[in-house]
Amino acid sequence: MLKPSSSFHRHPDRPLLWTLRLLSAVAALIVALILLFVLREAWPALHQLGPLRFLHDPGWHPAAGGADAQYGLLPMLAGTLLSSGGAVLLAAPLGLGSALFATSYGPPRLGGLHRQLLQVLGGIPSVVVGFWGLVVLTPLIRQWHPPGQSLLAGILCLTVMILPTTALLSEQAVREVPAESLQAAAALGLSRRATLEGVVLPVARGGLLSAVILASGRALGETMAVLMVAGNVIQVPAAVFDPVRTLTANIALELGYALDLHRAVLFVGGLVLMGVVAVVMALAASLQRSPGHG
Amino acid sequence: MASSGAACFDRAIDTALALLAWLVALLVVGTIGWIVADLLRQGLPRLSWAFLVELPIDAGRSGGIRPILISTLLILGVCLAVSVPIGLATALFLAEFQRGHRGFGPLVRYSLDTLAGVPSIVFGLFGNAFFSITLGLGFSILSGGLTLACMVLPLLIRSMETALRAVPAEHRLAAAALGLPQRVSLLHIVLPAAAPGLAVGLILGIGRALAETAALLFTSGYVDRLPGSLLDSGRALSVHIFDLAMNVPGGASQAAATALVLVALVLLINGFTGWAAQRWLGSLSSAAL
Amino acid sequence: MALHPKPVPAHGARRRRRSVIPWTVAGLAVMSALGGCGRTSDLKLSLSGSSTVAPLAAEIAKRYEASHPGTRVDVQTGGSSRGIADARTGTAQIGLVSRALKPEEANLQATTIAIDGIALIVNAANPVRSLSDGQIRSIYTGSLTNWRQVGGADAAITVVTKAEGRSTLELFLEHFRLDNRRIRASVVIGDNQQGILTVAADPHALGYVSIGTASQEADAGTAIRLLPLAGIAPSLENVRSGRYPLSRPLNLVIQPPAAAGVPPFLAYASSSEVNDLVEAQFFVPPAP
Amino acid sequence: MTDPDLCLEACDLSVRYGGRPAVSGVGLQARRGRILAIVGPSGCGKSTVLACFNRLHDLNPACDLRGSIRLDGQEILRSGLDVLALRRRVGLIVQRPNPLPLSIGRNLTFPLRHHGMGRRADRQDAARQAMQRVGLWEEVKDRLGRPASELSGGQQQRLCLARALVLEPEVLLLDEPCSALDPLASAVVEELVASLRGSVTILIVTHNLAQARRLADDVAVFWNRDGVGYLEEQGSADAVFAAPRSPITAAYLAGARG
Repeated sequence: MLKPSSSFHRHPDRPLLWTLRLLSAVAALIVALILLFVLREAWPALHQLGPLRFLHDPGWHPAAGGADAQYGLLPMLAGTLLSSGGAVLLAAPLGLGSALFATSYGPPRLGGLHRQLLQVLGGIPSVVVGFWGLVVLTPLIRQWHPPGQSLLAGILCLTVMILPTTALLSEQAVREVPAESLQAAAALGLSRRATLEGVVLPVARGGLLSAVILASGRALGETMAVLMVAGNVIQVPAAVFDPVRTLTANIALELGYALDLHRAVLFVGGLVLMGVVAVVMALAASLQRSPGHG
Repeated sequence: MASSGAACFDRAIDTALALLAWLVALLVVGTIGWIVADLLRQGLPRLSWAFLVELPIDAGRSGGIRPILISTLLILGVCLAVSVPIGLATALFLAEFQRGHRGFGPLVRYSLDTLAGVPSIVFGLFGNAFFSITLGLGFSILSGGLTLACMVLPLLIRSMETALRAVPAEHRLAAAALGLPQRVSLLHIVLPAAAPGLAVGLILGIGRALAETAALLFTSGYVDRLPGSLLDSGRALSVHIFDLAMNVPGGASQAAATALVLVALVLLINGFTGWAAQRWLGSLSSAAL
Repeated sequence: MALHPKPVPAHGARRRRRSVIPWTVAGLAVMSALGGCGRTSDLKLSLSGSSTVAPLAAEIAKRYEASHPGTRVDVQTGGSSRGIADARTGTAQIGLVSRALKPEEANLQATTIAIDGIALIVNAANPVRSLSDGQIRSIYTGSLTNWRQVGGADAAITVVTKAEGRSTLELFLEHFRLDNRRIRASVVIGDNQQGILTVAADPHALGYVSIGTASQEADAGTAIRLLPLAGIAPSLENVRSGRYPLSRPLNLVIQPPAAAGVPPFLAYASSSEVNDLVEAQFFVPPAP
Repeated sequence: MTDPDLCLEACDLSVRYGGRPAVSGVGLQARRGRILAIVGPSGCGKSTVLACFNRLHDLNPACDLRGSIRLDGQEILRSGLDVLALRRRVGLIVQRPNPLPLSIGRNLTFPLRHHGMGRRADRQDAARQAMQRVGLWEEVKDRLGRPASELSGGQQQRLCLARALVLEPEVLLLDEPCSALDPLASAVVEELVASLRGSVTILIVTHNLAQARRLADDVAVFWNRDGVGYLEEQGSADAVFAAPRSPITAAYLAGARG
């Protein structure tokens, strides 16, 4: 039997292919342009300070004059990784759960409503979420463990920010499971759990991973919400109740007031962030390629 | 006996899962409800028709948001007019022509994913340097829209590619066997079949674009006057909210009211997008002959 | 465009029209917007910089436009350093800067349009009514960590400070002769409003923000209280009279020589004609 | 020089998937207006060969083809051939009905439009005739606007047949068209195929030897050796069924019978 591969025609529609190729190249070009731009802005700092100072300097005092200046980025890198990692760890199962609710466990009517609500959440600006976090969430956390503005608050706000991405895309992925497969599973008398485990999750795996990848990118790049609730103290947190500063918050807090080398160092932070995202994506890609998929 | 035990276990797990799914749903809904209720409490008293059609007064502490609403729609229009064709084309290219794990396709995909993690403020600075200064567009709705287009591209492409891949291969096979050109099969069979999924991508992109603040602060700018053209600076709703909440003492309730308008706008646009996608799908499959 | 099926000749005319409607609407909107391109202003001034100054500058600009037909004044925001940089490169004719110029910026020319003071604030529930300069120094360097040590409740002090580079921070450090590297903070904030929200939400917080913003919020019922500094109440009157020790000028900055149309605007913005606008934004008009 | 009776002819046809040989050295002839049944056990490359006749293997980049296939004496494997025109002349029906995600009516009119039938009324006429030809018209004429996926399996398969016929193909490739259908629906489709004898050249892959006996004018028996499919024997149906030349064929037909 001919494999139903829908890929490459050996004689594809030439004009169509070239149009698509051209527009894809535009998309790729944008990435290159942005990378070049960030590199250009970061160059003075990389050139004058060398990459090691960003790792070794004990603190972050870029505005202090001359020899007193310190440019350690590590605590902020830790802040970024911990807050985003925490948020993804929360949002991924929540997203999957909400997708399962919308597709199989919840009544169909409620499922639609649920999706609508998530779409609303997706359109709420991060300032609003940050504002809510600062006024409502952090006082609650403070009662539990001061000072309230903390890694935990950052994680929770980030979770709220990326939840629409994970939930909506997970739902889309779960819906892609062919009805026949579900029927087949039902015909075998499999329980819903077994169907999920044996049919739904394997088929939807690629889509679910996609959702998590996009959400991770969003979490790593998110600025305002974290800025307003995470406390922004530059330190490697010892507990979830400690305040942290992320790379993005650092850029947003200081860029408006930074001059010359200080400004360039902030862009080095941006570059580091892009590096982190690239590594995360590479990991995800290798996961996607690993056996068991498809 | 063993099998009945396993069945029992299965049932128990199933119940637990159902419970969990409901719990998650309640949690999600509760959080959203909480945030929206907070906004309603603060903003609802300020909302009125006048709020939508008046000019802002006293740095936005009173008056309305008409110019801001119009600027927002124009920025969104520019963003979608640019990002949807490019995004859809790239998604088609990746989904239909680049299925392997090697070569040009994965490279594009990988770089786009990386783009998704660039903080929005860096997008803002890039847009400012490239569109506003290098291309000479200045602080304008055009610069802002183009910058947003760059920002939402990864999201659009990823989700649209997923939607396209979900279209069963048999459809493509059937169309090919009938001797239909690939162009026709993509445009008339694959795209409509993927329409609901494409709409999800579009909705995520629109939500992201409307919610964006930092990228716009440096590109479409801060001017709260009615824009005369796409080359004028115009303040977006999210920038207005940010300014009222962070820089204008006493602006919190106006900020909440503006946020409510933004949420309503998101709902409206999402509703329209979903409806249009269904309609498009429907129009193709229900025409009789 | 690719989203929509190719127009089909002689078939499905109804359907075709339907799918074209959104694009027609969008196109019309774009065209009508572009149509406005023809309308030109005789003179366009652009201002950019400090987010503290921007709302005030935008209000002044509106009034200036109304009384000077044919002139357009666009205000952009993004921070004091952006104001300096844009004024230098000519990206904007006028930079907005919320501090006095530094020695290395002596080649620029500043026009003060308002004065802003900086006040220490605590939560309204905090029984502490005043702190000495020494106590403040000790709290910010981490040698005093509990309100009990300064006559308050037995609770850890949440020390709120501003992010590196902010002009409020620089002024604060300079006044208390502190080194930023020795500051031990629990929360680092950006804009004033974030500081006010933080202190209002935390009964044990201590922070410092713009007096205008703080007194307006306190009057509106936000749970904060302004502390006197060296016995002088942080009020707009005391800032106006110069008795209050912690204040900063809000400046419009240009790189000389001034471009056409700029001097009249600078004169207008620093004149008494805009005093009501300055006060409406809770700043103090400069001494004439 | 060419036999005017000969419609489709494969010479020394070999197919490799990703370098692995799947079918080798097949030489097959289909005569005009006759029905050629292709039989043999699973995995001997029957469907693979069938799909080559309208170049559907082009869709799979891993698939590599050697040899020659001629339609009316014209080589169809050469590059530069108008593949789309070829596929219009050579229709394909697969095992599982695959209606397009369109309405019942548009499943027929849509391909017509893109093969240049300009007037809407013409298309509607052609569609109606094709549906009448497969006996579907009476069943669906009131719901032409409904999605094709709402039809039953047998109806869907007849719709696919009508969709192929509406393009007036010279050759029809049928890949186990009845195996997914119930006996009743299967009988209807089989009757239809029989009724096409004389007007269309038909190649039908089937596992059902009884069906092959009922339908076929000619028979080709495929076999596989070490996982590579090849043509064991071909000839007129009477000859092959009555007196198979190859012992393998004899055993297969006998085994299937017993």
